[in-house]
Amino acid sequence: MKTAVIVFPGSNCDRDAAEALRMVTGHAPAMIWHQETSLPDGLDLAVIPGGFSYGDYLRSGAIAARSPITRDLVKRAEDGMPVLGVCNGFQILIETGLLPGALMRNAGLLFVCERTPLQIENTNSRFTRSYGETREVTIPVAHHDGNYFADNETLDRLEGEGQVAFRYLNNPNGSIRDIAGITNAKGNVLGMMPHPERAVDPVHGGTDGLGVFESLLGGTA
Amino acid sequence: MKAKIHVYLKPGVLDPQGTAVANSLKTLGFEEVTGARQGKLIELDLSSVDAEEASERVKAMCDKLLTNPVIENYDIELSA
Amino acid sequence: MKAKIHVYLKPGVLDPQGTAVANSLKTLGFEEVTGARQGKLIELDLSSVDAEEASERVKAMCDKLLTNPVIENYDIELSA
Amino acid sequence: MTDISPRYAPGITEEIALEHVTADEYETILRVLGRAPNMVELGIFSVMWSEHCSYKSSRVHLKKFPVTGERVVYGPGENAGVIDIDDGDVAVFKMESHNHPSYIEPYQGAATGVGGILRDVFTMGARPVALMNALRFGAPDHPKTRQLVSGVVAGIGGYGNCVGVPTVGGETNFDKGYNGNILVNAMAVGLAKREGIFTAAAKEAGFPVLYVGAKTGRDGIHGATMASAEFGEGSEEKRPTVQVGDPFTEKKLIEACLELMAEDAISSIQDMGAAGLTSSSVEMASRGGLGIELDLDHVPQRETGMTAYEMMLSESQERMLMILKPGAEPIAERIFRKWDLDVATIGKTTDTGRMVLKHKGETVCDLPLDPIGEEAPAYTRPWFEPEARASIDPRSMKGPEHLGEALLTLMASSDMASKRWIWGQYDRHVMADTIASSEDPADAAIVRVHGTNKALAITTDCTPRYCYADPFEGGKQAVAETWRNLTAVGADPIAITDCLNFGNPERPEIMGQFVGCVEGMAEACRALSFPVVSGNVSLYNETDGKAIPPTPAVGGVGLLPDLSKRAGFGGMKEGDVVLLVGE
Ligand SMILES: Nc1ncnc2c1ncn2[C@@H]1O[C@H](COP(=O)(O)OP(=O)(O)O)[C@@H](O)[C@H]1O
Repeated sequence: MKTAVIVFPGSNCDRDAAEALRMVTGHAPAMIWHQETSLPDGLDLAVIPGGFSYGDYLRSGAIAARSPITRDLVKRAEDGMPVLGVCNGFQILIETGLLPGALMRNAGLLFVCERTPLQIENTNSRFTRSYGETREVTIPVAHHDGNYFADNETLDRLEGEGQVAFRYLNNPNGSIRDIAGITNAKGNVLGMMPHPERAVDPVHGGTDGLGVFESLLGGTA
Repeated sequence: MKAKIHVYLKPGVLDPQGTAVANSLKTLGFEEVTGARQGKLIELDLSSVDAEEASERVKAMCDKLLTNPVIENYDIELSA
Repeated sequence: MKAKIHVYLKPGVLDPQGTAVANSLKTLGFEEVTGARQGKLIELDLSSVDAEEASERVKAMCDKLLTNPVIENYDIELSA
Repeated sequence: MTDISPRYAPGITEEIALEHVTADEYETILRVLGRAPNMVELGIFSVMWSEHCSYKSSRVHLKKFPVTGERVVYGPGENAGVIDIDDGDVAVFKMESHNHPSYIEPYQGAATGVGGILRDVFTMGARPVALMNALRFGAPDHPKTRQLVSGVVAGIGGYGNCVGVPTVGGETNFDKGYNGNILVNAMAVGLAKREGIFTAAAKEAGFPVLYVGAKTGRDGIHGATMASAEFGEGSEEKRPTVQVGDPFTEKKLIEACLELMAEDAISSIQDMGAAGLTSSSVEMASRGGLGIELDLDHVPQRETGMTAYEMMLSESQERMLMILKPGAEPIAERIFRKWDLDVATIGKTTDTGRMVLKHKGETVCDLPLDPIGEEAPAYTRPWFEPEARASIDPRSMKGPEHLGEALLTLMASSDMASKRWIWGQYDRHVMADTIASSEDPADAAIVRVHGTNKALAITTDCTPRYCYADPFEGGKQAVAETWRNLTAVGADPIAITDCLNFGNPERPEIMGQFVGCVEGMAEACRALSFPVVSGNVSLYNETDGKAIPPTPAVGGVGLLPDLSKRAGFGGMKEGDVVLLVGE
């Protein structure tokens, strides 16, 4: 499996994401600097890691969404390449328009860092299928702007099409309809606020994040 | 030339920051405050000379980067 | 009555947000941008009726809560 | 010897001089220079001989700490302490205060405190892997407390979360003794390879001096010190400004510095802390017994019309000074450009033993470096032992009537109550090596050494109440508690850093608290073979003549050679046996 992690100035979960990918796939991912203009050919997955790309100034993810590498990423995602955006990666995907809605300041106005129980809404997606019968997982969140918002029409569509991937069981940030992660209509792009790469080793206190990476191993869904 | 851009949250979009501001003001005894909303103020210095063109360009900046149309509205004030 | 409060960083205070915005605009081809600063915009709804009194009160709100006098300046616009 | 340009000729009066240094200090300056200093030079002396840089009140007592040990690689004197943790790995750590700035502007004060302590650690070639914070606030019902707590905590989180270093633990006390003077102490821990450690001392003359990081602005320059008649320009912006932190730039600076450190390019490196350009350039040159020449025109500047004085005293954040191996400039430029940071060659090392500064073609400063260090004031301030508090015989005390109620009262007290509201705002898991942090049932935080099966245990401790009652015993207790907390998670305690927060040292009773605490700490350190490898002193913590409780915060680091052997106090089951050990 050929994977890549995109690194923006201010990304800070790039190493963690790379380690999780190496652990699951047996290969180190390519680390792609934001100034590059194209991703390697034949990628099975591109990960946009968490962090504070460009300081998260203006709006979280806004500047990264307009950087050189992102243009190619959007094109490839539209062609069907799987893309996983975690935390800041989710914010960036939203800002590119690949995923609908907006991620606003947490309702409590504070940064939240906690291990969060999640409901897996769709266990058939290419990002969740290895969870099998498991419906409930615990994965940590750490963010200031994770409060998902979209208009009702969009929300109904997301729910109707099975695009809600994860829901919070104990909403930490005010997200509308408890949404923690969504996919695009084609199902090849997932954005989620919780950090699966922080739950892949028993010393993390749990390995519930592994499933997200393992699900991708089986080829295209 | 200078541009002053006011960025507002759209009506209907929840504004927890504004709500917190209104509540704290009331707690401090400013009972006359019935609501608050918090937005952004972006000031740009421009080397442009033509006001009309500058206005077009700043609008493009707002649409391409400075604001998020899903949740925000904006207005632009240009001055020499 | 409504109050619109513009909160600016004082001149000389580092404004990393503004710098990031200016750089990003330039990268997107808006070469005319020579500088950017980011501030806050706070809009208040007030039940006040007397403009003069309201202006005093809003000033007090700014000094007590809404702005940080160490690094920020502000101005107030009142409207009916 | 270069002559000072006429425009910058010494013209200051004794009156102005005495606003910056004491009469004795000014006499020393006149003697070593053989002339009056100009304003730039006076500024340099006043910074270098400030309490903050010269430790003039504390130096004689800090010598009492044991600072060596089998695992000590570098003790006090470097930017941070360095200890050996086997396999060629070292841990690098230090604690520092940012008390006054945090009281004035809680968010930025605390944030820049975190930024500063991180720079102390990565300056030495270590990747920062953990942050801790020791906080003391006033009484919970004091009108300022709420706003200070929320600002400080948001600032620590805002900076640490953004740079991507987990904040894994800390301590928080509330006491009316801190009503007018809070304490914000931050500790950073980093990891490096032993052969990858960098130090600050300049090594050879003729090497290029590089400035990297953010641009210099007028941050932290106080209006009052600007009353110089020498400079005409730049008068429009002479207002005092606080330092504002930019964690995004710091993150880029960490990555860029570590990337450059992996090349054979850097000869020595130093962060620009308080009064950045002055202390970094003076210290690098004088530690190496060399001289330094800088052309301030090349210093990247954020504002126009900055004077030499302003540049030398600016406290702008996220800047570093490095001496490169000759010819390595292109490597540094490539890396810093890649990270979109400023980089400029601003001068070179010399063999003159002097610091020469040029600005706009004129020589604005020409000082011998040796005397700045050698003649730095060191005071043996008068002190007396504080009156010991009468000890209470516990048997003479009547126990509470309802034990359960007493327990609830205790648990609801501000010091004992859950600190979740605080640590919930800190990213404790970034870097994916956090094994125990604030939320976990363990007496110390545990952070895995990346890619290995060993870990560091980290804790901060101090009980100011004890230090107030009996400084010597309180000092001992703080060190002992640190040691116990490390052993309680199964680690071998190795060494400590400290942050000694006290009131005005010119008052003998305060000096007495200081001396007592230091001697108590030193005794415990000796008894436990637990040396001090770095630290920081913060004096003059008082308002209206009322000093804070003596607060010698201790930060300890230990090694857990095998992660599977860690311990905690979670997972208790019914039927478990409870053992009480000790006296
Ligand atoms: N300022 C702080 N930052 C991070 N963690 C904190 C802070 N204050 C307290 N904590 C955490 O809260 C927990 C309880 O703190 P404390 O009551 O001091 O416990 P203990 O006495 O067991 O060290 C500890 O895990 C500690 O690390």
